[in-house]
Amino acid sequence: GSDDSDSGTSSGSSGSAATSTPAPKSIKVGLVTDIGGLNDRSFNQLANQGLERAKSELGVETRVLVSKSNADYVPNLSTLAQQKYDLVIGVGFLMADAMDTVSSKFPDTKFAIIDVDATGLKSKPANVSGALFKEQEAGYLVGYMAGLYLKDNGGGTAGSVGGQKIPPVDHYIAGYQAGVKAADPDAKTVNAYSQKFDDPAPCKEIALDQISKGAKVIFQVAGGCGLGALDAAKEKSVQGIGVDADQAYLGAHIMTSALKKVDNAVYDEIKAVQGGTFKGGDNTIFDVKSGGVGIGDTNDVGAKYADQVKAIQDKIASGELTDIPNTVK
Amino acid sequence: MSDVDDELPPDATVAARLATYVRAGGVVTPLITLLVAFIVGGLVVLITGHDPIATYKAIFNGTGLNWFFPWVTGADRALAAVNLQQTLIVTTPLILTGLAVAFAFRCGLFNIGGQGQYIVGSVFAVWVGSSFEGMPSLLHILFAIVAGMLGGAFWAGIAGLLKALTGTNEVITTIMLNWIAIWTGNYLFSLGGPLQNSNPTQKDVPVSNDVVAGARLPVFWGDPDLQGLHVGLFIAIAALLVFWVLLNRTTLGFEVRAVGFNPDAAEASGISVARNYIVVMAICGAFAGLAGTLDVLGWQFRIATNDIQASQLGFFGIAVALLGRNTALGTFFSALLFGGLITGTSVRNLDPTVFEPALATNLTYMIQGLVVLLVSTDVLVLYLWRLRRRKRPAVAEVSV
Amino acid sequence: MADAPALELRGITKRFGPLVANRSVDFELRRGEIHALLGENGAGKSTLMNVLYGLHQPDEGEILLGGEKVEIRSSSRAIGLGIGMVHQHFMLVPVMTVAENLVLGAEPKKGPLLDYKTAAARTRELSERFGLAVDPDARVQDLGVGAQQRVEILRALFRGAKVLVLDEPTAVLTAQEAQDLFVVLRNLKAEGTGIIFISHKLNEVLDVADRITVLRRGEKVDTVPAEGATERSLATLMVGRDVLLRVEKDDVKPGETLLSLTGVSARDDRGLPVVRDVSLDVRAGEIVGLAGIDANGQSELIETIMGLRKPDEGTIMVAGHDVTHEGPRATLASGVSHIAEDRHRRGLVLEFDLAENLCLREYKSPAFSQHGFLSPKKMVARARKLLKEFDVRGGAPETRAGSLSGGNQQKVVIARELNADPQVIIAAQPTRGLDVGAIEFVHRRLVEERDAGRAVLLVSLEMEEIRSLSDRVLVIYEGQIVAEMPPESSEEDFGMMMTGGGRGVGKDSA
Amino acid sequence: MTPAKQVGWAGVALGFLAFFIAVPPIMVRSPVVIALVALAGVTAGVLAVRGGERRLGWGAVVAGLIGIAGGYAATQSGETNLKSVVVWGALLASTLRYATPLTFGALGGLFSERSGVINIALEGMMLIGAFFGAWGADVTGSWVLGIVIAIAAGAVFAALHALFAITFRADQIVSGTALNLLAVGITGYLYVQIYGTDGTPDDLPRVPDVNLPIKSVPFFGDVFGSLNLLVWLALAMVLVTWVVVFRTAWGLRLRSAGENPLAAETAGLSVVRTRYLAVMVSGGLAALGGAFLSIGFLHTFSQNMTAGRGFIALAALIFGRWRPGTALLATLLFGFGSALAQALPVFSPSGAVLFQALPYVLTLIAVTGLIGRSIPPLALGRPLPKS
Ligand SMILES: Nc1ncnc2c1ncn2[C@@H]1O[C@H](COP(=O)(O)OP(=O)(O)OP(=O)(O)O)[C@@H](O)[C@H]1O
Ligand SMILES: Nc1ncnc2c1ncn2[C@@H]1O[C@H](COP(=O)(O)OP(=O)(O)OP(=O)(O)O)[C@@H](O)[C@H]1O
Ligand SMILES: [Mg+2]
Ligand SMILES: [Mg+2]
Repeated sequence: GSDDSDSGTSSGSSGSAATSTPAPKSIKVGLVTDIGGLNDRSFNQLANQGLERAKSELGVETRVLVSKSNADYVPNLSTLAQQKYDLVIGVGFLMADAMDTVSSKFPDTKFAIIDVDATGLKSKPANVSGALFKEQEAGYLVGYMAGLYLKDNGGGTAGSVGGQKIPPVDHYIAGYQAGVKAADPDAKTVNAYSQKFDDPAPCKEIALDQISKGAKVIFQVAGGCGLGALDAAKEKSVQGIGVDADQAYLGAHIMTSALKKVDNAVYDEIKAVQGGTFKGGDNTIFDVKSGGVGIGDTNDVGAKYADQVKAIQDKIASGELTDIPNTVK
Repeated sequence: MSDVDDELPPDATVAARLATYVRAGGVVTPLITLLVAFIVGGLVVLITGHDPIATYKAIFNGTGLNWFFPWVTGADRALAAVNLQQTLIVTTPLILTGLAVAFAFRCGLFNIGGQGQYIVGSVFAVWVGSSFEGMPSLLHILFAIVAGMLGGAFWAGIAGLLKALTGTNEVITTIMLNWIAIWTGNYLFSLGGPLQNSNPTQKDVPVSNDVVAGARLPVFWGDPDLQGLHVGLFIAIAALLVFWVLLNRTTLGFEVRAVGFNPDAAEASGISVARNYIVVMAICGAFAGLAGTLDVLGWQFRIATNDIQASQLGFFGIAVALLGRNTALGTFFSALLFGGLITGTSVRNLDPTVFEPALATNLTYMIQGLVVLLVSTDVLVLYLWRLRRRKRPAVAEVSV
Repeated sequence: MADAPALELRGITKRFGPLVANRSVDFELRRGEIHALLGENGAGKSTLMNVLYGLHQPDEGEILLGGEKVEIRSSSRAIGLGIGMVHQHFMLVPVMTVAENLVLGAEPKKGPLLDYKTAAARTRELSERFGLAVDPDARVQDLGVGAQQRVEILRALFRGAKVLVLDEPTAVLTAQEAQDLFVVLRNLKAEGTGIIFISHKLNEVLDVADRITVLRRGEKVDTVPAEGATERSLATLMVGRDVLLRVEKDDVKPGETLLSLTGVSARDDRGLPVVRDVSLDVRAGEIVGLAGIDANGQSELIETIMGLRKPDEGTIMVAGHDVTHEGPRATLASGVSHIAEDRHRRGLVLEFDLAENLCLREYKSPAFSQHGFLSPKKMVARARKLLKEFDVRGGAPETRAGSLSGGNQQKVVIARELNADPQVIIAAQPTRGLDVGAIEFVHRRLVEERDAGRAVLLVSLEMEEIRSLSDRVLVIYEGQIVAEMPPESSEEDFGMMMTGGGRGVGKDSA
Repeated sequence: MTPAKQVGWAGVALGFLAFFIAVPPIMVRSPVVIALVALAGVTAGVLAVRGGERRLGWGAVVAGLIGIAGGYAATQSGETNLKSVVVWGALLASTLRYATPLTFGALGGLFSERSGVINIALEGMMLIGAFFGAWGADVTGSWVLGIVIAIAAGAVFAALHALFAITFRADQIVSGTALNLLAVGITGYLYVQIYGTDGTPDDLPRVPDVNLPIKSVPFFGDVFGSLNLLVWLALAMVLVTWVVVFRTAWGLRLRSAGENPLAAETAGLSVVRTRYLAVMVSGGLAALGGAFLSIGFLHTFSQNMTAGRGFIALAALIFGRWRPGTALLATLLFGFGSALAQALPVFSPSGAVLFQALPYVLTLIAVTGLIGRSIPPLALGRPLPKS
């Protein structure tokens, strides 16, 4: 019984909130990470940052549940739903099935899931919002910068190190390679997957290998493993490109980073729920235009090309530049 | 009773060693072992600035074992029920991976390959479980279980075969087989891999097909949709029984124990040691394979490549078996204990203000390590034993 | 104090739990004396010496060296005090060379490195000085027992032993080798070394010792001068009563051949040939003794017969069946019983209870299992019967085999093996480590089995046992049967054959 | 070497030659030539089997078959692909990096096992070294001190193994397993407690590379031109270990403790002390391997970052028959497998995951096949009998 009255009041108030935006309503938001954990220096961490921001700026009550294994997904999601959290956010495409199950069980709770197409969920739940990113656009931007750099330095190779061959990774890499080619049609690209997201050693070996074969830029798309790739760049004094979060803090060898603003996505979803604009059964696309993906801080080398890249960014935002590939051949 | 330590010949097999400890300490030893492990763990918690009692209490409540307390009522009780279901879901494979280690120990073998066998078993199970749609449910489940057990048996059998034929140390081979299983499994479900799902909307996801509804194990407690407790628990308990009967009431078990205690004597009485190594490893693999099968059919329903790299249940089996002293009952209780530790330290149950869950996970490892370390000697108990004997003057002096 | 004894033990008591291995033992060794220590198995001789060498700490009593009280907490202390010991079981590192073994613990060095050249040179020097021939660069694992014995003695001398303890040094030696050893001992004695000499062989003791101390059940009985003592008087001191070990048996009436080996050859674990072209027959109703010095291929020969070791060549027939490549199970099934030479290693599963041990051969037979399921009740019932029949004391069917005393363990093995109604019995060292009563029991049973028409192959290192039980004796040397002799042949003749005298080749001098 | 043995080894060599000539720089493109060479290897193997060298002979047969398979695959793949995979210089440099932690681990294991103590806890000791190396370098700001602290931590942790294995006479495999779990727990706990969610700092002091003025020398420049100091140290340690174990008095004592502890004891040595020292040296060396990972190579610590390398080191030790030189070869074999696995995906991206299993398959084959049963120190795993 209490379920109904709860959701009744919340939907009622959100209706009015849509028009008048009074003082933010205090809602409860739960976040369930995937097994990467909170310090993955990647999207779990970013999601948590978004949550923290919402907590301080929007005054929402938050709780984070870290999944230690896939056995935790369903209980974690459903525990938060049962405890009447207004919004439960799941992170990562591996949680898709669990999200599907739990959201169908709790039709009155709102769910959001990062990196999953909500319309593709098996039971087509109407209370799940998917947050999808056009990683290829970010990849294109950093690739473009890499290509410009190569061109200025007598051409050469742009390397990339992926974790596993999965969609978000390939989006980045495909965009990156296209960007490189666009800036310097003579440049070559190499790519390899480490098959791991946690152990930095294989990524570093791959990067070293690419560097030994002439790569002058290394783009990592492999989470914690990729830090090894960037370390190789540092060691061999070539340019490194970070991923997801802004990894400029790693040192002056980081030319720039391809950003995937999971924090913004989380923040936006929370804000939408609070503001009553939450829309289930559909996806929110985060792209250059919406500021959901982009390019991070640049080092001295990258700064030279910032304007040119900015121009490209504008072109993408304005829809002038489309059909950036999202699959790696 | 003479001092257990002096009874042991220096080249005693692991099986003989543990048998001696069981004789010496009975049920008291594992309990003291546990107590010490938890005290040491608590000290670590204390030293690093947390409250050990509150931590342990929170962990305990997280296991759902408080469900058994009649004074826990209302929402707490509902939560406890859910937690207990999760604990038992984890206990189920732990029992089986524990048996996979225990059975090998009884034959004098150290099976570190439970993880690989678990993976191979689950791969077979998910393949059978997600194919053959429309098969009668019971038949389908049985089919999947048999397939999973055979898969595990095959994988462990390799180590048994190599040990039997070339004398290669099973510790090394099972470790290698673990890694090979992990990577082969990853390959099978990776993009373009032979067992990657055929669902068009998921063609970009490195995950298997779903186990069809008919091949899923019925849930008997909790919400079937929200990972309630499936009947696999009973299958695991039945496996404990099988383990006991096999070991103590069959000629095969007789051989296994004889080989475990003294392979030379066994061989001299006509028992084929090599054959036993192969058979025993295969049975161990079947247990571990069943663990993977029950997980797949009971709640997991699919395997993603990341699941394979992240799973640790096979390794936990070592601690389960050792703490349980390789006995059926002991294995059950230690599986329950570790199942409880795993769920109890999960973030869902452990309030981060009491104790940071990331720390708690590592605390579990530490406690596990301490338990195994203490079991490896039962040093404490032996020590107390000797102390007591020293205090008590020699009762009667016997001349040679 | 020049006239103080080289060594004095006063009131040494050593307990192992409730067992008192030494009770208030006094012992004195003079300079330049060979002092024999006598006693039955388990009398506490080795224990006393281990106390002296620092391997055990005495519960009571004190040790005086040259009149000075000393505490010996470790063997390095003992070595430092000039005590050397040659142990009953050799204490050498098989994979290392003689020189390395010799210098272990007092290595000559060149800078930080081991100076192997000096080590070898000193070995050679010492070996020449005392007439103990060894090759410094040979690996110990390739040496015969006699040579290993010499290495042990050299090792003690290398460390400057003034008091030398030899624990049953002649047990593994032939009569001739023993005589050679005695020459060395007399030389050492002349140089002033005090020697404690342990042996079970009364004639040797009378031959070489100056004084003799007898232990019985951990207590010192007496110390007597060798002069005037006789074997009989010593035996009485040792056992506490008159003894005469004599096995009564009827004349032999051999029947058909039950065990037959033709041209059997086999290798040891390292792949070296140890059994060479052995042919032998054992007929129903006879006991054939296989005499030989330890490690001349006896163990491997038995393993080959039992199917535990694959022969390179030859055939093995049991009661007309060819079991050469059949493996242990089929060999047992064809009617062979095997009293293993090491009951702890091959004979028993110590962690099993007696009922299980007694079923080790037959657990698969329908009498004890159906469709692969055991029936413990039947196993226990049978065990109860056998334990009574074979007079196993201190054990019920549920008792763990490991908790029985050695003699009773041996009875369990014998009960199981004889109850299998065998045609052929292979008895390897069936009385090793047993007391007099138990030995009598085992001997009586073996003779009974022979009289019942079974073929018995008796393998033993004890010449006394071989001679008193066997109807025929085969001598094995370096894996070959070198002679067949009647049991009445003299000890010297046996010794000659057992050392290769029959072939004129010495193994250790090589 | 008996003639059969020579034939056997020749067969093994021919098998590998068949593969070798198919790849750059030689790149024979004719499958027939490859097949002929490999078949010669197989034939030699069969001959060796006939001559009584069964295991080696079969090893040669297997090598020949691998040669055919690998060589044929090479002739069928594009030259560009081949050239990009088989760049011997890069491949071998990578091999050395993969092998270095394993070499330290295997040498550590050698000390312990030669003294009679099974060391399955190498994995844990490496992990301890990896963490304390990083932590030490971080707090002291010096990689030298980081290494020192790693070694000390490894030795202390190993002392725990010694305490249980030697003093308490525990089953050494079981207590080793326990230590591995404990190491994961301890390092994970400290890592989370000290570094929280930020991870180790990014300016962690690094063990420097040794840059030799041979950069321009073909091949050698690529392989040895700029290796990490610890790689060189690992190679040096192989020699040092050999000298210590086989040429010094302490080495003699160490080996005697592992072969016949009672003999050592009666020679007046303290087996307990020798074994303690050996196990602690073992811990120090294994920790050095871990430190190479954290501050020599990757410049970060992550939880459970040794990822099974300790076990591989142990396998290498066994495969190498408890001798430093052969153990090094074994680690190089494994390192080569890993390096190759990393390079092979060029051929088949979908099979890329499968290639990851390559080093483990190689180790498995190596441990069981070719070399045959290695005979461990006689007293390995046996506690000293109580007196
Ligand atoms: N370490 C030990 N722990 C317990 N009991 C022991 C130990 N060593 C010896 N004993 C026991 O002490 C007694 C004396 O043994 P000891 O070895 O001294 O006899 P021994 O006179 O040397 O006999 P043998 O002639 O057979 O060598 C035996 O009963 C033996 O079982
Ligand atoms: N290592 C040991 N530790 C503890 N007790 C021992 C040890 N060795 C012997 N004993 C005990 O000492 C007693 C005599 O042992 P021992 O081995 O001398 O028996 P035994 O003389 O071989 O047997 P039996 O008297 O039947 O011939 C037994 O009660 C045995 O349990
Ligand atoms: Mg003795
Ligand atoms: Mg005795």
